[in-house]
Amino acid sequence: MIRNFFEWVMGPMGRIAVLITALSLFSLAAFGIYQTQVPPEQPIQFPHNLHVRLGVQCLYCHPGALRGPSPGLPTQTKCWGCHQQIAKTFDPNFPELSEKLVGYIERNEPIPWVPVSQVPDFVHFTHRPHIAAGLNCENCHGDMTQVEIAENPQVMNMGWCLNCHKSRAADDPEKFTKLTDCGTCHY
Amino acid sequence: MSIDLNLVGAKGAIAQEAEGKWGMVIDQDVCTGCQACVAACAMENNLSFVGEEDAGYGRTQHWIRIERFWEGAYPEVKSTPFQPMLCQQCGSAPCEPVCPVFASVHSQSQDINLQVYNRCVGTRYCANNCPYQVRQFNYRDYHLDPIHANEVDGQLVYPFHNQFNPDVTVRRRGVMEKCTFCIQRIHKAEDTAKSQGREVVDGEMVPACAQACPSNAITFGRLDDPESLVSQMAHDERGFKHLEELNTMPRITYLKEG
Amino acid sequence: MSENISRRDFLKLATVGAATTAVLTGCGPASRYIKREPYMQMPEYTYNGLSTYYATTCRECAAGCGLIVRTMQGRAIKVEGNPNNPVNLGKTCARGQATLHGLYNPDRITGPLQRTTRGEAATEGLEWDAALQVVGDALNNNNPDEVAFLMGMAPDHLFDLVSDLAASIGAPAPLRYGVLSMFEARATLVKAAEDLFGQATLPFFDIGNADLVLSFSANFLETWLSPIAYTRGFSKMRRGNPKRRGHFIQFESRMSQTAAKSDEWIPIKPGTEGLVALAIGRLVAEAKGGTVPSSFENVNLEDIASLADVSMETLEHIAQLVAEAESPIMIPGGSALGLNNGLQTAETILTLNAIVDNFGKAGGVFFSPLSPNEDEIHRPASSQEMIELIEKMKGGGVKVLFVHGLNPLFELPKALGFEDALASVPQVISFATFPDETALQADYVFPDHHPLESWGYQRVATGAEQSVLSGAQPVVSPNYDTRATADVLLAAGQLAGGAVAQALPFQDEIEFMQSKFASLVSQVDGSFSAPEINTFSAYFQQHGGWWKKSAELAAPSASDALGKSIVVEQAQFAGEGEFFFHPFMSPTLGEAGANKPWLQELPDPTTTVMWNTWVEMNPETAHELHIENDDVIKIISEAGEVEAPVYLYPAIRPDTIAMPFGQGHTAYGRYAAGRGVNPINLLGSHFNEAGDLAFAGMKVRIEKIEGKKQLLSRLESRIGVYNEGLEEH
Amino acid sequence: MAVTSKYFPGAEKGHETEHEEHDPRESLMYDPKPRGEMNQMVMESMLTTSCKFWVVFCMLAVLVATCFFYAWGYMIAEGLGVAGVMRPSYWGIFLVNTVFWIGISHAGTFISAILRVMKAEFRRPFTRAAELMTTFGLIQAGASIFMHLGRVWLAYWLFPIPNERQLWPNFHSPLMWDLLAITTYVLGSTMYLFLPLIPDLAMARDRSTGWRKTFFKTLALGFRGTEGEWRHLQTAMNIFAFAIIPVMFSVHTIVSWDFAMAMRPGWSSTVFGPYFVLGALHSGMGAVAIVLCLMRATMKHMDYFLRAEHFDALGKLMMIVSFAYAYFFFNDYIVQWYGGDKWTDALLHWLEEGPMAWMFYQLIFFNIVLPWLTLWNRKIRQNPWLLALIGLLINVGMYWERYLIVPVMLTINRMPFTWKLYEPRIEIFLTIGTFSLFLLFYLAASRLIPLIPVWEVQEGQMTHSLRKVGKTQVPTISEFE
Repeated sequence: MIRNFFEWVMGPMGRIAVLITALSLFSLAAFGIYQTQVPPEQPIQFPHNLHVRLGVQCLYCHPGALRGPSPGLPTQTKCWGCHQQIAKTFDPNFPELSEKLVGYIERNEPIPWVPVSQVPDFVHFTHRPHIAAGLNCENCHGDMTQVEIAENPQVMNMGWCLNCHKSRAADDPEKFTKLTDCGTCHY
Repeated sequence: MSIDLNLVGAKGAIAQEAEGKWGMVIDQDVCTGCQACVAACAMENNLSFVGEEDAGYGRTQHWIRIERFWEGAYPEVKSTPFQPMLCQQCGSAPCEPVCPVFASVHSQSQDINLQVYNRCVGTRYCANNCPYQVRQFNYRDYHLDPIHANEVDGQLVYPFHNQFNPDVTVRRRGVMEKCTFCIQRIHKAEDTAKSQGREVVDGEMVPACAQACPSNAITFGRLDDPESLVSQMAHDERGFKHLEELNTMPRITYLKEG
Repeated sequence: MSENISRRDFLKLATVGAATTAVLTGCGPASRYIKREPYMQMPEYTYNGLSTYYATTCRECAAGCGLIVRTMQGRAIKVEGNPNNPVNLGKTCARGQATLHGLYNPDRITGPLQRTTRGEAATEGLEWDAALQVVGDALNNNNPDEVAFLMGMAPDHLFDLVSDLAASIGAPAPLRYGVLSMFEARATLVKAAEDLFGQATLPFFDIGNADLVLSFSANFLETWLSPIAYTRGFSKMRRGNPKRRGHFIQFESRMSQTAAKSDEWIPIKPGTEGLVALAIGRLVAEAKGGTVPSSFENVNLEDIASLADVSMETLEHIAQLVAEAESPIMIPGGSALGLNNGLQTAETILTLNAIVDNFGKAGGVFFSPLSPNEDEIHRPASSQEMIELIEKMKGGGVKVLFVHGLNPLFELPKALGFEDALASVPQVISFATFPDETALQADYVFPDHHPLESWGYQRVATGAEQSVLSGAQPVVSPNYDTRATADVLLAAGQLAGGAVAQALPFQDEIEFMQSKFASLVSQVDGSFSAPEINTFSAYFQQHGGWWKKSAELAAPSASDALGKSIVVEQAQFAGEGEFFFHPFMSPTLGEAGANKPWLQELPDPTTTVMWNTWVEMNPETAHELHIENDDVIKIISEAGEVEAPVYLYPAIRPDTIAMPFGQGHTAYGRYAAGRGVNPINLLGSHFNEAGDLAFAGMKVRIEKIEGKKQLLSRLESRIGVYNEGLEEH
Repeated sequence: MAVTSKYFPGAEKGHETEHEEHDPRESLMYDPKPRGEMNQMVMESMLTTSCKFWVVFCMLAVLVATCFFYAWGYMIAEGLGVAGVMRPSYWGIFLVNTVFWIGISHAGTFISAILRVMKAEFRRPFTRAAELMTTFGLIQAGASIFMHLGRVWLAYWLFPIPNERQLWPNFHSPLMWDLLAITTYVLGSTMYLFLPLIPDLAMARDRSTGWRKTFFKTLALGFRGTEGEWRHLQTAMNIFAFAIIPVMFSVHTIVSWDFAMAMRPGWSSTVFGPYFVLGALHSGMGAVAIVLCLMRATMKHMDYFLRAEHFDALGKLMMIVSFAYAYFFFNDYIVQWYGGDKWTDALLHWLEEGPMAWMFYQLIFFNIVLPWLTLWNRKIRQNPWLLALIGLLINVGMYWERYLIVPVMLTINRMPFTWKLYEPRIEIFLTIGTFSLFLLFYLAASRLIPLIPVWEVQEGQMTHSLRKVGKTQVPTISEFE
């Protein structure tokens, strides 16, 4: 019986079947991993690259990063601060502005931004020390001059955190214990 | 990397330093057993309340409980001084070596016992091995019980969730939890001090229980700093430590009555 | 086989794969994104993950402790004590900590309601404009004499507003009442001070500097007057002075939490506190060798000893201690005064202080200072005064009743007949935040904000050495469609027009409050002063109140006290039965904590019982009656009967049973309703000379209900705690 | 008959002679049958199923579906709140079951390995039944361990798998050792079960048709009984027989360390290792007795293979084990009592006078008094039903012993304020579930593989013969083993 099976596998049909099975399993896993990484749908297709090119600093819209744990997401008033003076805002050729943004302003509704770079709630991440340690936004969030809609340049998981922590504290054992201590992020 | 973590575990098992970093002194002579610390801890650390039945069955989630015993019979009956019992943050903690997944580990930088919720698989071995019985287990998702929710247009809304402290993880079912010496406050204090380029000063950081205690029975601070109030009080002649004979090196000193 | 797999199946499998990968990656990338709803025009500081702290006042009880509330993204996260407020100096009690469970309680009333039939849960909502109209009409269309205001214990801005309002329309002044004031017999204390020193005020007991404290059933570590302040004092008495450790003796028929901290607990017979004080007074006076005051002279010590069920040796030993002590102090407490001879007891004990001559000395007795913008003490109404109102209501003398911050149906004994009286009031308007029993009987419910959502100030009646005005401000924007009662009344007043509109020409309660600050703005002896009113009120909110820099404790005169002659007669006990009934205020729940789940789950300090009511009974007595732990018994008094499970309490007189007050709600939300019983319904309507209810003057009998058990949830072990090892499990 | 002909030329003749002259001893070894017939008997015992069998089978299946799978799923969804664990008894019946089932599993290895190494002849007919017990028991033990996890869906974190968190399990933790030891034991004993099975599978293959033939064909791995195959098989079996013995002793010692390494009064005892091993054997022997009795009663032809002599031998073993067990039992308690630690005193009081005292005394009676009273008697030993009953009671006693050690001893700790007695809730159903799963496995096995290692029996009968010396016949064992 086993022998028959092996003969069948060795035969052409068998090979095809094995190939298809392997491929489908592989694509399944790949698709699964991809599923966890797709960037979410944003209320406004906000072009980061354009704003950065115009010279807007990251910290202008995300000021919290300098002082506290979370950098914050801009409210519509912040957008309006500039955009009400920009003719383009009211140009119907740019529906993202003339319809969506203006709409939010007129309805006086908050813009339901969807944060892209997220850590699970059992990880207590604070921006301040990372900025203080001389990191720049793009080190983790990628180069915003290249992307329209913000998305994660890499998988933000514990291994990724630890690699950086370890490499930066390699020479200082005290710092190393602090940066690799479970209690530094998990409590 | 595994080697590092093994070292951490081993450090917990055979603690070199008997001194410790953070410590606490509880004066039983002035503790009035008013439960303010218990409530404060619950509010600070997102403890979930478990309801009458489970509470009576020994499933309360109190990270700190106040014990009292009875001696003698009426009229010479006496209640022993109220005794707040919380995680003693042992220097050589029995809970640490037994955890198979390093969920209960010794923090090298803070020198306290950590419980890493997201690593915990719930063997509850640590709780069995804790001589102080101060580790609590999440038997259910108490905070997600629909009886605490209101139905607003078809959706369950939990008003109490507004109050959750974002600095403390909300534990799900199946994980162990315990007093952390309010490590989130320690981090905040250290971060502030660092941003101002100084050390944390004595009394700058107090855990929720000590902060609330109306009779100032709880003192918290650095044991490795001989100047600090707590390390001076820890050498009071009334001072004793619970189950010291087990060589757990508890970081909490109790001052007995009288 | 996988050759002919349909696309749909493939996608199904794929999602499964996705799910599994998400699970398998453990604490890997967050695979679920959260949609965040920022506030309108949210100020930047609220969304960078930093918290904002607001100073306000705790309104869980009337002590007026200062709070600092940590908020984050517009949510209140944690309550902490205000370190600057002289009342609590940064400390809080359990009830204060649990305030947030009131703010975010799922049972809050979410908007103005109208009820067609009283007592039924069914209501219909109405707009606030209509609500204002209702209140305006109620003020307008009724004969002012037939309008009644019933308010909570706290002397706050709303009380001032309502007083002005009532005065302006010529209605009777609002009544403030709280079951707490009944349990601590405030009226009696004030009356005693008036009789002895000719000044109606609350005495302030400086136990912090005393080295010997004799407390006659004063639960000053639990709920009495200003628990945080007195706990601080206790701590100072015990450990404040490194050279000496203060000695603390408690006379009480049951070992309360306070008594549990005493060095000597002396379970004297209920009602004999005054006599014991007399005896001690005589012994002390003799020991000191001075002249024995007239009222103490001819006291028969043996009789008293036998009456009070305390040995002569004990009395002499205590007298010895008192005579030798540097600064002894004697405190009259609630259940000693809640008796028909309560006033005499209070006077005796205060006079005892005069004998040891500690008036105005450190560790002695003082007068509590008045609040900054207060002319005379406004003590809460005594039960007697409540009776008058109730009679008036019964007689149809009240056409509209406004209730705020009080739940009379729960806090007044049934025997006082408030329920019937309420039925005979045509229109009842409640401003309750929670659906309590009274709100359930009200025609209209116009919910006030939760204290943490509202403005205000509160006078501190006692507790601090200096005169304090605690300030409150909203720490979060209102969660629901509620409205500050002060605003409602002001707006309604404008609608009503006439005298009210002229008397209260304010836009909102802030303006009104500022009008009350006016006198303080430029005072220099305060914690701060300001050039003009707006700055002042800004500081006021920032500091969480205004208080004098220095202590303002007035000293009573000993001679007045000693001059007065006191006769203490036997206490009369109502009803027949073998047990003295000792109701007491639950230290953790307080009068209104039952709807806060975390307070419910806090173990009672002495019995560690959670979530329920119990009856404390001496184990010997219980053994004779064949009663065991958790047996449900029926307690019957002349006024009524309740059923509750027994807790064998080793530290209570065999002839006494005790029950905590705080549970037994029939409404008041999912956590309180139908939980435990309300012992206050056992109390009859008997009063002492000061008009306080003689709540400790009841005798009850008990019946065991065969075969009925109710397991009490205890934190303590049932095996290990009593050192009786393994008898019970 | 390829299997045996090679070894025993002219065996038919020998057997005839043996058959003709009556042998006084009721011994399987001296009562051979033609191999064909014997194999046929075994096959029939496998193939004949009454409707009773199917009734029992379905009942067990239903029990497994509800009490094991549904209950476990419910517990995973709800959290362990539906179980009875609480402070201070954080471990409940789950650990009791684990220890119990590992104990059961010991008898199998003991009988099939140690007795094989010792060349104890009476082992031959029931080595397989015992060995099956090892595998099936260990499955229940493993399931119980995973049941008691708070987050069982993360159980794979217990295994040393490389991960992006760069974390390894903690090798200081006795639970870790436990896991590794049990895994080793499962693999080892399963292989050791399979090896001696091969010749019988081959035999069955030659005697069956239809799907059974394919089934046996696949499992028999084409065993044809050539000399080389036999040699390899024998070597492999010897290696495993010797190798599995230390594993068996180590496993239960390590399980006992779960407790002995903990700082609990009553637990931290140095005698726990051997104590647990003996306890395991005690319950295991009992279980074997039950199984053999049931086989004999329910399956066809078993009264030929399983005879009074086997139960007699088993009974003796049980008694010896209970002697040893008694020694360690009292050792444990007396040493602890002598230690005079106040917490241990409290614990012993709790055991002797507490609400669970009845359990304590039943344990002493069932495990020590009962075997000593009864097993002296040859009549009792030889009566399968009585022996099974005694075995059952011993197992009850052993279950009580584990119950006392886990939840009841956990009640008493160094914080008297927290003492509280544990009450099982959903655990009861889960326990029923594991038991029915165990039985279900056995039923299935009884119909799928020959429970009697028929080739071993035949081998035994071949090697035993009665030689004529003068006028008498003396039993001899030929040198070939």
